[in-house]
Amino acid sequence: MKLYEYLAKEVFARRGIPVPRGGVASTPEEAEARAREVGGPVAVKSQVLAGGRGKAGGITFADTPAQAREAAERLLGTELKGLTIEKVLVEEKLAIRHEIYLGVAIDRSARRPLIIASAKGGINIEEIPEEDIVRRTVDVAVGVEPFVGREIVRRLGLDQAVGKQVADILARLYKVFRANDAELTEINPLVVVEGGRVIAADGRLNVDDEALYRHKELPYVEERTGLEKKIHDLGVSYVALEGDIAVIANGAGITMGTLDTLMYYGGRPANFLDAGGGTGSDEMAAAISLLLETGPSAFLVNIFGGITRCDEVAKALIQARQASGADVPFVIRLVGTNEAEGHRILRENGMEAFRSMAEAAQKVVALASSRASAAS
Amino acid sequence: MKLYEYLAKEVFARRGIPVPRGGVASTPEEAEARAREVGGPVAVKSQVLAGGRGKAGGITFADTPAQAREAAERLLGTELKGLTIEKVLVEEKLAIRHEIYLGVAIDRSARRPLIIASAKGGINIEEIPEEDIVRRTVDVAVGVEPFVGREIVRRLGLDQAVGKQVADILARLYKVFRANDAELTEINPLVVVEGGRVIAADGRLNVDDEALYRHKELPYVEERTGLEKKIHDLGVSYVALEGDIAVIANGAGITMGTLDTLMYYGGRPANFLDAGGGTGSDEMAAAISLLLETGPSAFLVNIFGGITRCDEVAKALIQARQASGADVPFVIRLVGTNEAEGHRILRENGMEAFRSMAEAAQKVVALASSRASAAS
Amino acid sequence: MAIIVDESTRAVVQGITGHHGSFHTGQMLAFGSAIAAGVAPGRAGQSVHGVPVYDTVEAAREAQDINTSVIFVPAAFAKDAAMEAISAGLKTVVVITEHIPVHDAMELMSLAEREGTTVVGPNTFGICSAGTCKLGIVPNQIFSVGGIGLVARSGTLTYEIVASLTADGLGQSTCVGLGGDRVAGLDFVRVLRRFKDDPQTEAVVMVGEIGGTAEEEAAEYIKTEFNKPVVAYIAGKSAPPGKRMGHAGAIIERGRGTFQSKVEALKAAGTAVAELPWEVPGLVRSALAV
Amino acid sequence: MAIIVDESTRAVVQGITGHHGSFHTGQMLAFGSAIAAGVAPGRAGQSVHGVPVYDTVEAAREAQDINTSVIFVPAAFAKDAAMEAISAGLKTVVVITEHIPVHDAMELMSLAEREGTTVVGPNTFGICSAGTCKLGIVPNQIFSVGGIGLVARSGTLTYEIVASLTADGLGQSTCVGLGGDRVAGLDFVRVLRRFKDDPQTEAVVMVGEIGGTAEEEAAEYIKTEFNKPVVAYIAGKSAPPGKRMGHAGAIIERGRGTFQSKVEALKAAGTAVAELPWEVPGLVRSALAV
Repeated sequence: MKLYEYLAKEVFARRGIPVPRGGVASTPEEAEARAREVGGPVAVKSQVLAGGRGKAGGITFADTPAQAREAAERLLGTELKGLTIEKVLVEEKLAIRHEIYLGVAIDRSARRPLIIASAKGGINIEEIPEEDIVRRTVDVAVGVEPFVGREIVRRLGLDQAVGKQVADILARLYKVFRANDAELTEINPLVVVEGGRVIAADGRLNVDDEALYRHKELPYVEERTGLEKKIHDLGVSYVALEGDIAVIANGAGITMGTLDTLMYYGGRPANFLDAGGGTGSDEMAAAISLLLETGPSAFLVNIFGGITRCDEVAKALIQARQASGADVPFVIRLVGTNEAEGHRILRENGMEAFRSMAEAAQKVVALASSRASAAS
Repeated sequence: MKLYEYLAKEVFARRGIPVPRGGVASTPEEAEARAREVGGPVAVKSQVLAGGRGKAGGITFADTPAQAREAAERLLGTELKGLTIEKVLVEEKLAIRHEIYLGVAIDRSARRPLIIASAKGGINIEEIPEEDIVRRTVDVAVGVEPFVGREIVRRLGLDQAVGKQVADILARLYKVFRANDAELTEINPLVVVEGGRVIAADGRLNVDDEALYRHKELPYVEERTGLEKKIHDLGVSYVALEGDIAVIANGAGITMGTLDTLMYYGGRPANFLDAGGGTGSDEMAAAISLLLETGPSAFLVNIFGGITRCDEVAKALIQARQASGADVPFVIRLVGTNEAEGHRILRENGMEAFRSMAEAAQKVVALASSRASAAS
Repeated sequence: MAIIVDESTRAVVQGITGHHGSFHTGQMLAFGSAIAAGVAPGRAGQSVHGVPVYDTVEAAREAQDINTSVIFVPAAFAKDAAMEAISAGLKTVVVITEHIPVHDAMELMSLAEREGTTVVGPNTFGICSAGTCKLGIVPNQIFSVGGIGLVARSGTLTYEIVASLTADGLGQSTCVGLGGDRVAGLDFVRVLRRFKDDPQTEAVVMVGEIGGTAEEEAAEYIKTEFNKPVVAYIAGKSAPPGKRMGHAGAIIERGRGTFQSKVEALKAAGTAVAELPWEVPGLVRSALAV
Repeated sequence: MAIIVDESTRAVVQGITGHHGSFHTGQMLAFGSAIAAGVAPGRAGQSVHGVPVYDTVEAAREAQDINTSVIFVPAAFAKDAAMEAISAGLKTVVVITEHIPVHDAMELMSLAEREGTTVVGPNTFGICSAGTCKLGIVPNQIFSVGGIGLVARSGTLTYEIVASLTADGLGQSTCVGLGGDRVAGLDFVRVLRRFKDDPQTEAVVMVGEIGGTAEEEAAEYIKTEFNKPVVAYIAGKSAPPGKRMGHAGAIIERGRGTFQSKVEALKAAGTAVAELPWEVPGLVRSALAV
């Protein structure tokens, strides 16, 4: 779960990381009030879960509260990078002298948190030259002791006064990361303002979905569309894609493999839907119904029955199809335990059943393209 | 620093450890009020930093608020185990079914925290047979995960319902230990009351003196007498003993060795005073003055000059003695860097100077006993 | 021989009384795995498929000869269960549980590293040495004994490939499920190191997927140190960046871990890469024939 | 030979610009110790007695060949400094600082154990291998080279005994200060193990004191495994129970660690126990003569 900038900054501030003065606004009037509270020039920043907001026109500056209201009027309700702007963050405009990047992510290979820092902040971390990036993994059993901060600011080449603040902020940012079960937390840019103070000008905090159950204190930010949410609630993984052939398989790897096979034969998958190893027939039926609502031109089901028995899978598919009442062709590839019985049941109920992934994929591609040409 | 039971229980309660309902009282009237708030029979417990309060008559029971006031009247202001009772804790009287011991201490050999538990609580842990005690060290990098509690309650042979509560309390007690820089924390007894609830009926929390600087949130409990406090404030270690010969040496080991030597030759040390390796001459002079106020019959100073130069030590001793103006004989053993010069200075100023610990000890014992016989 | 689990493995099942734990204990026993004990707090004295149940791993260890654990407890309690197994001195811990918070996984791996424990998973189908010991949820009937080692990030796709190998007469030594999460106890390189020293293993099949850089690291290892033929299949060619494909691990993030970079690295290391899953047995035969 | 520090030791002094750090750097250099670098955050580029100063241990390590640290930083920062040295890969860390909170010491030892680092102290006079390397605050002039190893919990008492050995013509191999705190990196047994393997050391003098059970554990080790003569002196015979005698460690608590139990255990292990400190050289001569 990604938190909006203003929420991330609230978490930062609670951990003692300096953030700009300001507040969030849902209406132009609120934006004006926030600007008045701040006093002086402000930044009005669109709150959407996307990077590069500045370049896309989502951040503007205002010298007066009235200008802030106008800026909010222009932004609120419009779309930025495909996302609707529902809130703006109104903050003091900072007199920036230097921009730093500071982040904590997960290093898969080391199986540890990874501190990433650069004295060249402000741009996307991917665009910073490798030699300007300092990386250091952290042993979770030890954490970020002060010496880690001293060493990192030394490598960044920061002067003593700025370095002390950055080292302190780093230790706090690591605590934000750990205490909130974060996958990633970033301050980019962490700015040094005129006078030498260091302030988090932006903030990112992505929380591990698997750990949300123990973070009831965090506001829930919904990133899924209506359909994604409905399918996710069934306990299955779903990603919408651009094509026209709906796909269901049981297991993330086999589902990816099915999509790859489909594309190899010229098909265009409408989605990734991993019904998992342990998904029950009711959930599978519900997932199929939901996918049918998206209007696919054909359906490809690819099941490897291991513990699950193929005859039971076959019955569940027939039920699901009957319940939906839709006229979409189903192509089913079914192998594993009780395979022959499963195939018999499917064929008796007029559904195409294959043992080979290749054949099933070719068949569904052919069906989808004939329906497409029939429709045109 | 040892916390009074009522303070330890406040810390426990903040960490979610169940404690009896009640509160502390400094006057009989307050005790009556506390008993009224509790409702029903109460225990009135003297708040002194000593064990075995029950046996010594420091804990009484009262059925009514009036009886609680009377009990407090009897206890407050009197002495228990040599300590004045300034407060009593008035708590609900528990219907005890079973008493458990639970503690966290430091295992020196393992260099780790040590959990100690017994299903035979209520008495001093030293009196519990070894086979009834469960011990387990904790890796500070991991802490007490739930499985540790499950294993310990299994070894204690507790039933499922009680065991779950005890395991939970153990995890919390460990957090009390770690978060408060404790040397020792104990719940004895941890009681199972009628109905099966588990409650901390007593509480001990001894905080590491060296870590007090980071626990400003804890109330300061002064355990030292006036003189101990004055000498401690000079930065030296001081323990009052029963004898008549005041002793100063530089280093804990050499000071103990000096006391041992003194006793070997029949002397009785009045104190342990380790002036340390780095104590300045001003502090040493101040410490000598304070010791002289205790009226010793003689003074033994034992200095091994390593980094410190013997001539400087000699000068400091002369100054200190002159400033005090007391008539107590000084015997000084001085060896190390610039030894000859140090001895010359001392002798010129009429102070006995030795190179051998044995001779110095014998001399001071002789002087002390002659003064004692002269006085009698 | 085989790796990690074999005829000397004597396992405890943590969470044995739960739905999955109980069912798969039956399956593991049917495979022939030595399941010597189960753990379920508060259930001491019960038995599941004839396997005695204890309250804690230490209790199980006092009563039974065990050296390995397989964990089926729910995600919120899995870290604790795994730490219990590690602290009790078990040398291998197989964590089947999925949806474990990634910080729990990091804490767990930190302890395992310190104690020298091998962790398989989490979110894995488990591990199976054909003919001797299966710990996990992979189907029993797909295996046959032979010289092909498998190491995979995802489950069903691997069953598919194992079944195709068996159908083609290519038996297996050990099949290791790394698990689909971002933080896991094993990775391709760690498993390849073991296959290198295993006389039974003649060739290795790697089943990778997009996300992370474990396949690229494996390619580097294969190039410089590995001494047996490797065939790979990488899933996720068609996956769009930034979208999580089921597994927490299967996501192309910040330009890292693309299908293209993995395939190129492996090919550069001399590894045959199958374009479609069913091409694997043929490529293995070709590699062995060289 | 000698143990822990010797002619191969190249040290960094953490807290080199402080009062004690600076003074004792001079003393250690005068002894002949190889002090290659100093660390004081924010002081990079300065030098102390000709020793170059760096901001961090890693910076010192990049610039100089160092393998050991000696720490003089104030108590509140000592854990951090020691962890820095351990994390930078130094193999021995000597913590002179006193008044370190005991929980800091436990955290430090947990890390040191994991990384395989030897910690001397905290609250120690340091360690000195006669003729080659002294790290700490023990006076330079009391040592002479020879075959007597010393291991002690307290400082000045040990200087006294070292000086008496030197005066008696009994030179020393290494003199190790365990430190006066309850939680320390070394104990008698750990040091005896090293003396056992050190060809230079012919006999060992143990300077113990009341409190804890380290002397009793040493007696057990001497009885069963140690192969050289041992002479002990135990301070604190006259100490009352429950009172802390200067050292955080020197306290008789809960009936454990009494003078009597230590002396009896050592005597039962065949160790000569001196009743008074100056008896040590004579007992050493007798022990060597057997």
